[in-house]
Amino acid sequence: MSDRARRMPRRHVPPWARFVARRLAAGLVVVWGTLTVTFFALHLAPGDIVDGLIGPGAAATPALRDQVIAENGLDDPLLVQYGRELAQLASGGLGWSYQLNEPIERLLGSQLGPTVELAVSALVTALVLAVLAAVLTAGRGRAVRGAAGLAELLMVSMPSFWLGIILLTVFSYRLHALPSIGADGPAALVLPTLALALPLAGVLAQVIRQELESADGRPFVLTARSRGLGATAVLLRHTLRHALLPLTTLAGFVLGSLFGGAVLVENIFTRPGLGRVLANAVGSRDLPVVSALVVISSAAFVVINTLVDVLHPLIDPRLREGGTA
Amino acid sequence: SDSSAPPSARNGGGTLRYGAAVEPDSWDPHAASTAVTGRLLRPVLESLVAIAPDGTVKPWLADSWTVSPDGLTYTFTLRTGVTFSDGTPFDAAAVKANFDHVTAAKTASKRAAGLLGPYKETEVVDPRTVAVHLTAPHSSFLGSVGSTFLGLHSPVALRDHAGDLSSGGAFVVGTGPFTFESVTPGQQAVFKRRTDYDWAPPTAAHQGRAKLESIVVLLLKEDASRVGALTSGQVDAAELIPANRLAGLRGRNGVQVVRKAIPGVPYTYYLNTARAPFDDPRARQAVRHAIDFAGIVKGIFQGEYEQAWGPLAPSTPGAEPSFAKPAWEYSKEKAEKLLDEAGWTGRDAEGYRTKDGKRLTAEQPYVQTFVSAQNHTFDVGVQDALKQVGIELKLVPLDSAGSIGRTGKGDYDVFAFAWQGSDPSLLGSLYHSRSQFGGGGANGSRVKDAEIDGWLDQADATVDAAQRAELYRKVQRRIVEQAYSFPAYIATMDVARHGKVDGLVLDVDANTDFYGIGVA
Amino acid sequence: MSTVTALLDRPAAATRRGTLLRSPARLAPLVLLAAVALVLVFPGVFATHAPEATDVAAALRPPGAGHWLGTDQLGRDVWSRLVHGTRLSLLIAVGATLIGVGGGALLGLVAGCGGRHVDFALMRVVDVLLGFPELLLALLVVALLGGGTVNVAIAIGIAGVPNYARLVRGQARLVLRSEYVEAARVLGVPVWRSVLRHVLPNVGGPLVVLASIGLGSAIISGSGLSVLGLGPVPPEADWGSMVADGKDFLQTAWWISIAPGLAVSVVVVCTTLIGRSMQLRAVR
Amino acid sequence: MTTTTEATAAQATAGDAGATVPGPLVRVEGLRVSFPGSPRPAVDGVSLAVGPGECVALVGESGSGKSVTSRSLIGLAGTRARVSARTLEVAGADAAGFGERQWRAVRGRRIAVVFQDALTALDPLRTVGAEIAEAARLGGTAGPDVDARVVELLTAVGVPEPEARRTQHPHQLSGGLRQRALIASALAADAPLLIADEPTTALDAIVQAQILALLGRLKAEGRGLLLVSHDLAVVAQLADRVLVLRRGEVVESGPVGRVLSAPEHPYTRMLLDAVPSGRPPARPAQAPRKAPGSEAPDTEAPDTEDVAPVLTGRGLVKSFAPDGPRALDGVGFTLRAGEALGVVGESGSGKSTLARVAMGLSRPDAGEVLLHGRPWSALPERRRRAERPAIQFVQQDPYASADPRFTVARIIGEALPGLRRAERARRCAELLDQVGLPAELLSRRPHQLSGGQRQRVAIARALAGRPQVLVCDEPVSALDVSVQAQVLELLDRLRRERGIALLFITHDLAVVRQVADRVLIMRGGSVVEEGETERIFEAPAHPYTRALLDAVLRLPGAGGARGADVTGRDDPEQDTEHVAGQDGEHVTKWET
Ligand SMILES: Nc1ncnc2c1ncn2[C@@H]1O[C@H](COP(=O)(O)OP(=O)(O)OP(=O)(O)O)[C@@H](O)[C@H]1O
Ligand SMILES: Nc1ncnc2c1ncn2[C@@H]1O[C@H](COP(=O)(O)OP(=O)(O)OP(=O)(O)O)[C@@H](O)[C@H]1O
Ligand SMILES: [Mg+2]
Ligand SMILES: [Mg+2]
Repeated sequence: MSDRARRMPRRHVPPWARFVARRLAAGLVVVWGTLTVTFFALHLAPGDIVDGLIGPGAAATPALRDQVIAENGLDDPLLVQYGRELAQLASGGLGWSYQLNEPIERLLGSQLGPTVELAVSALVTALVLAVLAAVLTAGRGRAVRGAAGLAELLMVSMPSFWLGIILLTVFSYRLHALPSIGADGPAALVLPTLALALPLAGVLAQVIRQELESADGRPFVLTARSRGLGATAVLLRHTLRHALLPLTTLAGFVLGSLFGGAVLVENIFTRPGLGRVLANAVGSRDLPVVSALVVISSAAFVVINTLVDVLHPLIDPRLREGGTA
Repeated sequence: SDSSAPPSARNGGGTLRYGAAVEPDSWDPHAASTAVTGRLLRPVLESLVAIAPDGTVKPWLADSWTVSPDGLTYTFTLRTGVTFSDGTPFDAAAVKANFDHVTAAKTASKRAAGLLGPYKETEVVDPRTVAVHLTAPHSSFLGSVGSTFLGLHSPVALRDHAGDLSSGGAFVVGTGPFTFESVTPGQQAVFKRRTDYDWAPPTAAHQGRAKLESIVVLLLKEDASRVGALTSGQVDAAELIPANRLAGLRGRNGVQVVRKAIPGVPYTYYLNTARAPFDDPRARQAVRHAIDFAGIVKGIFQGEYEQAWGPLAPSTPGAEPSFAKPAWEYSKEKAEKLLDEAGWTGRDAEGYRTKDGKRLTAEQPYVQTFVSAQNHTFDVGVQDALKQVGIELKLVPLDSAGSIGRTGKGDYDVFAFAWQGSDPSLLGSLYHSRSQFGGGGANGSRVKDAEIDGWLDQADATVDAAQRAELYRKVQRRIVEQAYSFPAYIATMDVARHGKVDGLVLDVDANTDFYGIGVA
Repeated sequence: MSTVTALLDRPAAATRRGTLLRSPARLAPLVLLAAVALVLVFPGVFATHAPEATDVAAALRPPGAGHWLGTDQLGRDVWSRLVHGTRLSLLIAVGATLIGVGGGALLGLVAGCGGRHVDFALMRVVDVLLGFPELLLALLVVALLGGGTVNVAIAIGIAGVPNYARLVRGQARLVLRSEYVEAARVLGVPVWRSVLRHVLPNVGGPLVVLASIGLGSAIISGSGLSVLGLGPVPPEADWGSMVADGKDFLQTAWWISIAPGLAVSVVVVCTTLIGRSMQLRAVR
Repeated sequence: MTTTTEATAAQATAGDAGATVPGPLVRVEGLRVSFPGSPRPAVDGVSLAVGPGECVALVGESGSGKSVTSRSLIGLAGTRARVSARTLEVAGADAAGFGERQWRAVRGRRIAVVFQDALTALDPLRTVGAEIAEAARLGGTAGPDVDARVVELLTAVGVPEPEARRTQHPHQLSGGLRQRALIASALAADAPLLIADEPTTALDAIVQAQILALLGRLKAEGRGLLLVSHDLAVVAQLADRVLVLRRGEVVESGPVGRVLSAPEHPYTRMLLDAVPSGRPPARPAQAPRKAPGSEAPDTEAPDTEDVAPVLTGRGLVKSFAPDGPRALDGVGFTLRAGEALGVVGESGSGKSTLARVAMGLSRPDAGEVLLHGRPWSALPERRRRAERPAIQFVQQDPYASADPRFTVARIIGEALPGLRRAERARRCAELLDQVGLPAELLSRRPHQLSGGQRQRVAIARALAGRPQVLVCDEPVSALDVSVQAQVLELLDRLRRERGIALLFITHDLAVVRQVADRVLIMRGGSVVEEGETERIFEAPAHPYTRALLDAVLRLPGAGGARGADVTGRDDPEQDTEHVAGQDGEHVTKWET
């Protein structure tokens, strides 16, 4: 049916551009949806937001409570508060943290960079490791592949905070080879990157391996081998590309686990980062901060997923003809 | 001998890298709720008075002061020649600006305003004289004024950046020996020496500018990270070393541990006296007898910490001295007997005691993010100990909002927390019938004891130190006698340092005093 | 006979050589999982101590005769806690994975096989879910359903839904274009049945990998949530919270958290191996 | 087992055994290949040798082990295959102990292969140009020359518009184009030995002739050729020696002339007898013969005269890119009950596209298809479903049309809904038997079948639901003549007994002449000629039709039943040209 649609003359907008535009527009709706659910979730959770904001350890007087309530407009009807939140974000500003009493731009400004830095380096490392594991073991004997597979599985099943502590103990405390703390310089990035990347690499490598194994008997692989391609070459030129499809579909999962893992890893390695901010903000129901983070994270997912959907037809030409008809 | 060396040699410089265990929720002590804000900002923000290790009050930015006979007015004569690091001179107006900021609604102070007590207003008598008026006597006022929670910001900063103070860094300007250079949340805070500083309090080990050129405080919340950073030499000193790592650290060459018992209220179990089952003193006493505190303390803290007996840690000025020794005994038999007497004689299928068919159950809400792992483990130990005498202790995990909601309503049987502080007036916030949760206090046992109320009120009103101390001791004895609450253990602040760090001492609050530290 | 045996294709040779060796390798994960299941059903038979019984005099004993896996800081027997923790751990792991895979597969299949508009709308819903930090999602679920292990499993499961959904939908779109699904269409096989017969098994490969990994990460996520007070409530413990509790003792008493950590690994490794060999059996 | 030293030595020999090797390019004695789970070996004691400039052909029954034999020669018999041989020499080296590395040195460079599954043998994610370039690079072509080489190869195998085609992906190519691309990639490395497994199954007669001419030239240049084909005419044209296989064993071998003209083994004789005569079949009188379209009803078949068309196409247009070329450009057709409509034509002319549109699998850009006079192509899929079982399809690519995870039993069983388990198993076995397959295949998966077996499974599946209309896209292209005859006989019987209507796409003119009542000749997306089969074969009107008929190969030999002349026209000159045309260029020209 889309063959027909494609035939319709359109103004000179390339179809992919139209697709991206449509997706980003839908992305706005997605971000709004996420925000809305967040807002009501935090308000519905048992306990009073005010108490969360004031925190324990404070000698909360009724006056202080009233103060915080009035200050943040928490006595307004929920919908009014919701509208205010939306208006705030629509105006482009992220707002003011209830709990930390500082502008959210400042709060996040110093934290976004390190998180992105960590996430990107972990992602790249994970990908490289996963592909490397597949390439180095392709066509090897069962023992080698089995051992590699087992190692990947172990990586996968290890909590990243554990891995972090083990890495720290070995490389930082015992060997003094790498710093355990801070976010300055590439050296400080190595261990946290590994702690995040290894479990992820395990997952990716597993998916690649699975794809490779099921591709093994396909006729086109036979053809490639009949040309004299070795296992590695078949992998790099043919099967890896087939594995790319499920791999890129995992982008969202990857992003999520990078975010989630970052909370713990940032803690252990004493890196600044969004993970920490989020954990604090959720813990204390600091709604403006949570909202800002949710907007950032869901925007990130929208962009990533749009990218993946643009990539898919590039990877697999069979997906280029639209529709299922 | 130290102070006799020429200043240039003494103040050679160097940078201290310090591993802190907690990250402040706010860098404005006037607004903050956590003690750590004060702990880390002491080098920047100074107070009118200084508290000596024995609890006595010494002059600092105030040369002298007088208290009106009715206890309602404190008049301070300020030191001259003091400037804030932004160049603003320190004067009476600056003091007024600070106290007004603490009490301003917009600040939403979580702790400092409470310390000021029945504050009425500040009056600038002349540039060197400032009078603080209270609406009621408040004997702990001077002690409070000495804490960093009431440390003094530059009035210019208060005027121009009131909304930014919480972010820390260069917004926070004080008169202290260090300036606050920068902060990276989740990572570190950097302080730089002020070269023209010359007004250290008499409690300080030396005078003049600080020995350190700069301090880098690394915010290492994970115990393992903090200890690891120390052993691998990435920090020169680290605080709050967990008990289970102390033995290992002591054995290392070059590492030394500086230790001081943390003053204030130890980790304490408060039994809700306002409802069954713990409205019955026999039930409370039974619980106290049933728990092998000594054993649990030894197990969890590997013999590093000791059992506590009194409502205030022995190192707190004003703590009842007799509670340095055992005040009750661990005896399951006694516990069982008391419970039998209280009528909990039945047993159900799971072995818990019952009365009139109702199980002897107690609920303890807790917020896991605010309870340290050790304290949580302690709770679990207590849970099992109580089970052995037939009491079911249910640990109820809540988030902070949920827990505050429940404690505010009194919907719990047991609640446990610690409170750091160096003045016996803490007892007022914990046991006065006025100080209920949600009402500005933390009366965890929901005690309504006329005798205690009376003593506390008297103590607050009196200006005579000896009489005040005796009143607080009475309160403490009464609490133990009634078994309203019972403390678990005496925590210590253990700061480990490498050999090149010298002059590291802990102040009256068991906080590191950065001013005296030098790095070789 | 002077027949020279020529092994012309190496993998074939490997297969033949490995036949004997491989059967036990195939068997091992099954046996291990069966053992775990036994422990789950009859913890009392395997445990040597009561799981919550403290014995402070015996705190932090290393593994040895009296305590096979040592004791923790309250002197509780790690082995017995591990044994009794099996039920909760697997409840969280299996429950969350079932919810995640089930919900995800359903959403993904409907999106992948439905029309363009259905696909677009569903995938945006998935995007919304995806945008949530897991933590927040867990809070929401707990807010709506109350705390407890089951709800934690639900929360973790829901957090997994979008990932599985996207994966399934991507594969489904590919398989739906294949000629064999077309052939099924020609036979008059309804789309949903085609989906069940052709798409689902073909999507299975990556899904099995992810799901078996999901089993372990659910336990681990659970441990993360229990740090926030959302997990099992003491004295109950699952492996995840044991790992979390023991992490401060990794340097001084490694056995407290290594043992449950290994248990997680064993389950993940076994289920993955089984899942994969099932997968491969279907194509070889 | 091989020791390392042996392996290295073997590799060294394989590596530099170039043109200097005087002996055979490949020599195998007593080859035995078996698969676990099969009672009989797939190949049992086959011996053969191919020298430079020589063409050896493997012919024989479908499933007789031809493909497995040829795959074994490059060490790709399959992961679970057990291969043994008394002697195995490749490029002068003893390949008995070859490991993967040594085989790699052989593959592509010393021996190139065109696999039988041409339609699935190219990587679906890469352009055909990239695939050919990859092979060319492995053959030593480097840098900027590669692109030129790709175009040159595509041109050589007769792909029109090679510049445009090389940027396309396999799924955008017609079956014949894919096959030619695959051949091009096998030629790219200039290997001295080429194994071609059914290289022309998807090609029309003209293109086939072109490919055969190309192969003939290669042979003349001194390359060795191992040809696997069920088409005896092709074998006759190219091969020097021929081996006849049956159930994994060589039943007869010898020079091609001798074997084809004076077969000794009864099986060979049977095979030759089964070659379609190319003459009009003696149809039973009651077979419904329709005059096309609106013409007067055929008086000979009064029982069907008022039969309304079951499937009608009108003005069908289809293109795959907004402004791209039209794969269908105004095609119409009418199919009545009991009728067989043959569709022949140039490879890439839109035959498969027409079939897919007719099946309602692809929506036409214009025009419509009616089933029983009611809308069909315009219906939403949901409403078509109920009628689906009545109109069945045999896809051109039997490999791709079967779920790789399914066993044969499930593949066929899918077409038998609602049956009890035992009943279904019985029906499956029965259907397999109808297409000449043993029931033991029921538990196999597609990749464990031979090419012809897969094709028959697809046919069995299409027949399972007792359809009234059967659209077949090259249904017998992979079948040897005897099996092909059996299948065609089956279709004819169904047509007679059940009145099934057949839309039969094929490039094999002999087959179409045997099967079809009427024929559509397609070229470039349009029908260039349409008419009754006999009329078209006797008196082709369009020049393309004439060219097509002229290009048809036929078995040489001593007339009679065996001497097949598909064209039905006596043209001795043509005959000689074909027989002699082994190494001469065979170019057929026509005007449009
Ligand atoms: N991987 C496999 N597993 C089991 N049996 C197989 C496998 N591959 C091929 N066979 C069987 O081996 C026999 C020979 O197959 P082969 O493909 O060589 O036949 P063929 O002569 O090429 O037939 P066709 O002309 O139909 O292509 C067949 O019976 C086939 O079913
Ligand atoms: N999905 C597609 N995208 C683009 N072009 C296509 C697609 N499918 C077919 N074509 C083109 O349409 C034309 C007709 O293809 P079709 O498969 O119908 O040919 P055919 O007559 O069946 O040829 P053959 O005998 O070789 O199988 C060819 O040029 C082919 O390249
Ligand atoms: Mg074959
Ligand atoms: Mg075709």
